[in-house]
Amino acid sequence: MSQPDLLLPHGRILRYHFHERLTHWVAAGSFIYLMLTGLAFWSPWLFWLALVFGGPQISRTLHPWAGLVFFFAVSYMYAMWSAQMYSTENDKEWWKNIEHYTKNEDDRMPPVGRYNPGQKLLFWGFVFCGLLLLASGVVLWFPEYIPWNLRLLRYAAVIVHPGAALLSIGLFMIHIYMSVFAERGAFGSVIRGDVSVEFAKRYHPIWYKEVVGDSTNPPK
Amino acid sequence: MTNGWVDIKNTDMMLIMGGNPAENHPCGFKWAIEAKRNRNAKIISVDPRFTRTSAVADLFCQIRAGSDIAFLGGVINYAIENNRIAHEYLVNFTNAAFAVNNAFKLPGDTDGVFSGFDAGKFTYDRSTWNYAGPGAAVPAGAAPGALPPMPANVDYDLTLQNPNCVFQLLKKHYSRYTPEMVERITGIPKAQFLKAADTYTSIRKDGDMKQVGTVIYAVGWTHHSFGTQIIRTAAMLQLLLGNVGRAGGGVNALRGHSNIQGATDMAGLYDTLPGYLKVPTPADANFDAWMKRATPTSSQPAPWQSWNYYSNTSKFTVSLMKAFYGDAATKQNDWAFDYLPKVDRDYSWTYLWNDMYDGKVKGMLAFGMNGVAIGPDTNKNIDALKKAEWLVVGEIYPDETSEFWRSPRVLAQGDQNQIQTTVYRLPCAGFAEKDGSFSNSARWLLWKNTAVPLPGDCRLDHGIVAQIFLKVRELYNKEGGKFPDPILNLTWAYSEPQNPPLFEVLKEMNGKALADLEDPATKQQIKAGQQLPGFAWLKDDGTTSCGIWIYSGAYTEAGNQTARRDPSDPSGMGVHPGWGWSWPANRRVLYNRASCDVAGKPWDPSRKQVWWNEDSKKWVGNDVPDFKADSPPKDHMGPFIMNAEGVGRIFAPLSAFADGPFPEFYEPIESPLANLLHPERSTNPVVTKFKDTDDKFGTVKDFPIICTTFRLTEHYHYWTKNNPMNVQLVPEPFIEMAAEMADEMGIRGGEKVKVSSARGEYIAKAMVTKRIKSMLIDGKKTYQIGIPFHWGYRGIAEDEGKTARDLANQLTHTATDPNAHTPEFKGFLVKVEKV
Amino acid sequence: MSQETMRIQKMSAHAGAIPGEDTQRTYVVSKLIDTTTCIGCKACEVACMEWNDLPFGETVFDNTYQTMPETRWNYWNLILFNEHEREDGSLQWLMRKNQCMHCADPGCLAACPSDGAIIQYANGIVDFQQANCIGCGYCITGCPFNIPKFNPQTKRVYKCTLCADRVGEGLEPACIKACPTGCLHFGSKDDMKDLAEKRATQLRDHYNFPNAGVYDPAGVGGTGVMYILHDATKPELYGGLPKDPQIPLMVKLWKGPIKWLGNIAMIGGLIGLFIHYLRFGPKDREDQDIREQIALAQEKAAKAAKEKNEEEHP
Amino acid sequence: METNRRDFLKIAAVGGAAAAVFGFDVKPAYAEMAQLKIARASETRSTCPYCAVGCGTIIYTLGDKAKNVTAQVVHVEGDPDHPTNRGTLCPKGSSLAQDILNDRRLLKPQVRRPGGSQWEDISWENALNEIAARIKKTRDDSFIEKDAAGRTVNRTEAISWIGGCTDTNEFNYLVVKAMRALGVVHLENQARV
Repeated sequence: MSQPDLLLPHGRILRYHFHERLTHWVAAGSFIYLMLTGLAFWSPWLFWLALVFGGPQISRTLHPWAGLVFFFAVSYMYAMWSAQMYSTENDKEWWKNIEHYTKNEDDRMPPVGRYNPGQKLLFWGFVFCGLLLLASGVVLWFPEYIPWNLRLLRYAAVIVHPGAALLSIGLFMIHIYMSVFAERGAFGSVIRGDVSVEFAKRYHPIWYKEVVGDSTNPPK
Repeated sequence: MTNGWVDIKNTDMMLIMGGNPAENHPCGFKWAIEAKRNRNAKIISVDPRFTRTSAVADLFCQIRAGSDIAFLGGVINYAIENNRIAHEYLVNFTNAAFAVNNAFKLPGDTDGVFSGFDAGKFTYDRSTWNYAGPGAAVPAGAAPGALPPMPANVDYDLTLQNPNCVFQLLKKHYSRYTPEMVERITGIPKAQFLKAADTYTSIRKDGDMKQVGTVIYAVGWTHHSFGTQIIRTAAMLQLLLGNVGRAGGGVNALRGHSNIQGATDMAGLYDTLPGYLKVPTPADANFDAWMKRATPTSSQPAPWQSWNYYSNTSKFTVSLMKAFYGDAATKQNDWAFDYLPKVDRDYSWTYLWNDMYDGKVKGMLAFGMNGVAIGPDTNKNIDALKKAEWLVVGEIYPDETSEFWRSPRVLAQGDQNQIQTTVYRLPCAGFAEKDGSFSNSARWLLWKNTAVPLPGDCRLDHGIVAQIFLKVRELYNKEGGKFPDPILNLTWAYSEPQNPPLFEVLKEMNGKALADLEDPATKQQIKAGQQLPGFAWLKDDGTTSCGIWIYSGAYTEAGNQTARRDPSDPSGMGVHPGWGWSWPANRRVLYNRASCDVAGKPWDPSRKQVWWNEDSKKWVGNDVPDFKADSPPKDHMGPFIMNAEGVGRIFAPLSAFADGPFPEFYEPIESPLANLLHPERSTNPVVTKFKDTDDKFGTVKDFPIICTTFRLTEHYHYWTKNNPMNVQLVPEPFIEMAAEMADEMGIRGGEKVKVSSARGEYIAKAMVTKRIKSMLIDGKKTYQIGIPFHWGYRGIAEDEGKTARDLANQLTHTATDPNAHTPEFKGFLVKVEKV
Repeated sequence: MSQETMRIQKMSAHAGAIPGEDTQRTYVVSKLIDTTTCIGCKACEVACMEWNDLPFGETVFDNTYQTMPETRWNYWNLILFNEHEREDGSLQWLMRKNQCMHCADPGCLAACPSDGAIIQYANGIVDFQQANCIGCGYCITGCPFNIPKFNPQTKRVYKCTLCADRVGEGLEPACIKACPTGCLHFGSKDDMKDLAEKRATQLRDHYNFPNAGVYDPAGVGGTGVMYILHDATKPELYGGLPKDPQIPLMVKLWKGPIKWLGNIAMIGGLIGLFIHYLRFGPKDREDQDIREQIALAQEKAAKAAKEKNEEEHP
Repeated sequence: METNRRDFLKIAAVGGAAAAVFGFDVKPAYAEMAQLKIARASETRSTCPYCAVGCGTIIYTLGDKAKNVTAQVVHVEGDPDHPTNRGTLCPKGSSLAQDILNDRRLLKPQVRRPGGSQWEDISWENALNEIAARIKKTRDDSFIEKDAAGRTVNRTEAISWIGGCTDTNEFNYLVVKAMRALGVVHLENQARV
C-alpha cells in the first residue's frame, strides 16, 4: 500500500499538507507571543518584553486571546494527528536507545514511522499543557468572577499556569532545537511541506516505506 | 437636654431608652463612648429591638413597645426598696418632703385613675392635686372650675415620714410596680430587669453621691399616648437619685432635627409664644388678666426660698409685644393684646388635619414639612388635603405632600380630576445656600454661613415668607379687610424687607433698649437702641423689646454670640463656654446649683461645675450658675428656679399635667392586653380618639402583632431618599421581625410581606433577625416588629419603581398624648402576611 | 529623584533596588479599629466614597444592614454585620469595618507582575498605581483578605489607598476623620499598638470580655490596620476575618521556589542545548555522503587490515 | 505636589529602545498620587442640617470666591474645632455634598390647578400674588373677632401653617411673627411630631 499522491518530483516527499503547516504556524506564532508576554509577567527582568509587544496592559489583554488561538490550534492538531501519535511497541525500543539518538547515532535507532516517539511526546506534552494552560488561564483571565469561597481555584491557577508554561517552554526549546538545528530539512518541511527522500529514509523509514510502498517507480 | 452632648462624657451610667442615639445621633453618641472609654461607664439599652445602640451597650433589655412607665416605675420601686436614693438631695432639692392635699388619691386606690376624674368628660378636676398648706383654697370670685393656687407656704416633713408627703405617696404608688409585675407588663424577664435596676441604681450604692447617671431618650418616649409621663417618670427617677443638674447627669432629650429645639423655642406651635410663654385665651379679658394667669406665685416651705423666675413673665411678654408691634404696642392699648389670636382649644397637629378633613381648614402653608409622610395616618392626611382649597409647599425636593393629588392612594381611587385643591410648589434654599442659626439639642445656638449660591430659580425660605407677608400686607393696605391692624402694624424694619438679613432678625430676637436703661445695682448703663446683654434687663414698661427672652444675649453689643468659635474648654468638662451661645444666658448645664450639696460644695470635687464662693459671696464656677448669683446656701433657695416651688417636682401639682401628678402605667391605645394594674382602666383615661371614617382602631384579635416605627442611621426622615449616597447604603424599605416569628409564618429574609393595621397596609421586604425575640407578655407569647419609615412615593428608589411606594404612616393612628399632643407612632397593632 | 519615589520602600515586580528603601526617616502610620465601639453607622463608608469621589453602584436589600456582600472596586470600605449569640445567650451584633489591611508584607504586592503597579510607601501605606496596573488580577489572588477589586471597564484593580493623598499632606484618612464614635484611630503604628493594648486591657478588666485582644497578624508581617476584638480568639466571627492570614502558599511557591526552579530550568535548558550542539552538531551534515564514504572506506580499510592481519597471523 | 512623578527609572535599554520605536511611553509612573482636592478650595463653616447634634461642617467650594466664579461644592467634611463633633460626621452628614449638588432639586415655582394631573410652571410674581390673594380671602372669609360668648378672639381657623425643623431660628421667628399677625392658630411644626 503506497501513497503515491505524496510523492513529488525531484525526489521530494510531501510530509505536511497545507492545513497542517498553517495550523502549526498558528500554534507557533501564538505560542511565541504567549511565551514572550508570559515571560514578561514571569520576571521583572523580562518585563521589558511586554513593552515590546505594545505595553503591559495590551499584553495582558491579548495574552488570553492568543491563548485561545493557541488552544484551538492545538485542538486542531489533536484532531489531525492524535491518531498517529499513539505509542507503538516499536517506540519502546526507541526509547531504550534514546542515548544513541541524543548522540546523533540515528543509524543505531530502530526505524520509526511518520513521528518518532520524541515527537509524539512533544505532541502529547503540548496537548496536555494546552489543556492545563487553558483551564488555569481562564481562571486567571477573569479573577474577578471567581468568588472568594472558590479562591482555591485561583491559588491552583497561579501554580498550574506557570508550571504548565514552563513545561511547554521546555518542550518548545527542544522542538526548536530539533527542528531548526538538529534535523536539517525539518524546518523546511513545515514551510514548503516536503522533505527529501533521504530525510524520510533517515528519520522516518517506516513512514517512507508506507509512502513509497511497493511502488515500482520510487522517487528519484 | 438638661445637659449637653459633650457633657455625656462625664457620666458613669447611662440608661438609654426610647432612643437609639448610636443610629440617630452618632456624632453625639461619641460622648457616651468616651464615658465608657475614660470612665468605665456602663450603658443600659432598653428597646423593643436590639439596635446599634444595644450593640455597644453593656446590658440590653427587650421591652414591649409602650410599657416604659412600668419599667421605670419598677426601677423607682427598686431604688426606694434598696435605699439607692440621694437622701440629702431628695429632701432639700425636690418636693419629696412636701405634704400633699389629703383629698388626693392614687390610682391604686381609685380604680386606675387619680382623684377628680370625670368619667363622662374624660377629664380631671385637678384641684386635689395640690400641696397642703395655708392659702391653698380657691379664692372667692374666681371663675367656675378655676384651680386653687399652690399654698404660699407648704406643709412639709423633712423626715419624709408623713404618709401624705410626696415621698411616701411616691413609694406607695410605685410599690405596685414589683419586678414580677414589670415582667408581666414589659416582657423583660424578672432577673434581667433586676440586673438593669441594680446596675442603674448602683451609682447610689451605700449612699455614695459622687457617681452620676444620665437618662438619654428620644421620640421612642414621646410617641405615646402617655409620652410626657414616661419622661416624667425618668425625671423623677433622676431626682430620686440626685442626678439632675449634675455633669454627666440630667434628663436628656435627643432631638431629631437640626433646629427642632429652636423651632420649639420659637413657638412654631399653637400653644406657646416664643420662649415658652403661655398663649392668651379668650378668658383673659385683658393683658393683666393674661399675665395674672400666666405668672406663677412661689410656693415652698416657710424657711426656704424660691426665686420663681417666671415671676418675670410680664417683662418677657411686654418685650415680646414690643418686638412684634413696636410703637403700636403701648401701655394704653394693653401692649396690643388684641392683636394676638386667642386660643382655647386644641389646634395641635392631629386636630389641624382633622379640621381640614372636616372642611374647616381651607388653606395650608407647608414649609420644609412633609405632612402627608409624617402622618400619623397618612391616608387621612391625603383625604384631608383633597378638601383644602389651596396648599403652598416650600421644599427643596419633590415631596409626598405637594404631590398628594397623584399619590398611589388617589391614583387607585381614580378621583384625581375631582380634587379641587390648588397646589403651589415653591423651590426653597438648601442649608448651604443660607445663613442663620440653629439651636441644637443641647440648646447651643450656632451660626452657619452661606457656602453656595441658590440654584435655578430658588429663593430663600425666609424671603418667600417675607414676600408673601408683604404682599398680603399690601392687599390689606389697598383693600382693607377684617381686622387689618396686626398685619399693618407688625414690625418689619429690616434693611431688605423682601429678604430680611437673618442677623438683623437675630438682633431683634435678642432685644434692645428702647430707652436709656440703668441697672440700679451695678450702675451699668445701656443707651436706647443698644442691644441688650441678657434677659435680666427686660422691663414690662415698654422700654425694652425682645423677640424671645430666652435668646436674649445671643446678639449683644459685642456682636453675634452664636458665631463665636473659641473651642477651648478650661475645665475639661465639655463646657466650651466660648463656642456659640447657649440659652439661657450661655448656661450649658441646667439646674447646675444642684451639683452642690446644701452647703454649696460640689457633690463630686473632681467634677466641679459651680460652687458657692464664701469670699466673694457669690456662686461661681466653670459654667454660668443657673441660680441667683448672690443667694447664700444658708438661705436655702431651691435650685430649680423655673419652678414656683424652687425644687424639683417629684409630685407635679395642679395643672402641670392633664393625666396625673405621678405617672401611671397605661396601655397604648392599641394594645394586646388589658392593663394588668387595672384592666377596667386600661388606657390613658384622658385620651380621646377621633371618630372619622379614616380613624379606625384595631384589636388584638385581628391585629396580634405589636409594631413600632423607627429611623435608620443611614437615612434622614423623608429627605435622604433623594440622596444617591444614602440610597446606596439602604436601598429599600424593610420590616424587621423575629426569626422565630418568620419561621412560624414561613417567611424568609428578603421576601415581601404585607403589614396591615386598621388604617392601612404597608408592603416591604422582610428582615429576619435574631435581634428581635418573642416575648412573654403576662405569660402569653407576643411578637413585635419594627418598620423604618424613610420611604414614600417620591424618591430615587421610588421613582425607579423599586419600592411599593408605601408610607409607614399609613399604619399609624391619630390618638395623641394629652400633654404634648404628640401622636402615638410607637406601639400599635398590626397583622403580618406573606405577599 | 522626587520626594515621592524616595518614599517608596517596596515596589511590585521591580528589577533592581527600590529607590526609596531606607532613604528617609519616617514612621509607619496605622489605623486602629475598635470593633467594640463600632456602631456600624457607615460614616466611614460614605466618607470614603466622598473623599475619593467614587461613583455610586446598585445595591439590593439582602436581609442585612450590610451595604453589600463585599467591597467593590468602587466601594473600598465596607462594614460587615454579624449576629452572634454568646454562650450566656446574650446577643452580640458584631460590626467590622473591612478595607485594605495595608500589610507590612503585602500579598498583593508579592503577586503583582507589573513594575510599580503596587507600591508600599515608607509610611507603610500600600497603594495601587493604576497607571501601571495591567489588570492581571494577581493581586486579588495574593491578598488573604479579599480586598483588591477589578473594574471590568478600565481593566484596573482598585482598593483603599489609606487616603495616601491626605496622609501625604499631613491629614488623617477620610474614614478616620468621619468616625462618629471614635472607634477609628489613626497615628503611628507604635502609638496605635499602645492604644490598642490599653483598650484591650480595659475590656478584659472592666467589661465582660476576657478574651479581648488586638488583631495584628504576624503572618503578613503585621498590618497597617489593626483591630481590637471582643474575642481575639475568634476573629472569624467578624465576617470571616482570617485567624492567621498568610500570603497564599501557592502564591509563595509560585513567586519563590517555582520561579527559581523555572529560571534555572530555562537557562539550564538553553545552555544544555547549546552545549549539545557544540558536541554533536546537527544530525545530518551536508557532508553526510562523504562521511558515509569515509566510514565505509574506514570500514573497508579496517576490514582489509583485519584480513591482512589474519593473513599475517593466521 | 505634581501629578506625575515619572522622573525615575530608565527602563532596560533594549525594551526601552524597542518600545520607543513603536511610540510607547515605557516609563512606569511611580507614586502617582491624587492631588489633595481641597488644597485651594474655599472653606465655609456651616452646621449639618440633619439631626440636633448640630455638627459643625466645613463646606469646600470651587474657586476662591472671586467674582467670576460660581461656587460649587467640592467636598464636605466635619469641622475639627467644633466641640460636639470634633470633625466627625455620620453617614448622612458625610453625604451632604450630594445634598448640596443634587439633580432632584426643585428649581422653579410650579402650580397644580384644580382637577389637574400635572404640574404647570408659574412665575414667582404670579405665584406670590395668587398665594397672597388666597390668604387674604380665606382670612377675611373665616376671621372670628369674637367667640360665641362674645369674647375677643381675633383668629382664623381656616389657614394653617406647618413648618419643618431644619430651618433657622430666624426663619421660624419671622414665621411665628407673620402667622400670629394674620391670626393663624393652626400653627404647627415638626417639633410636635
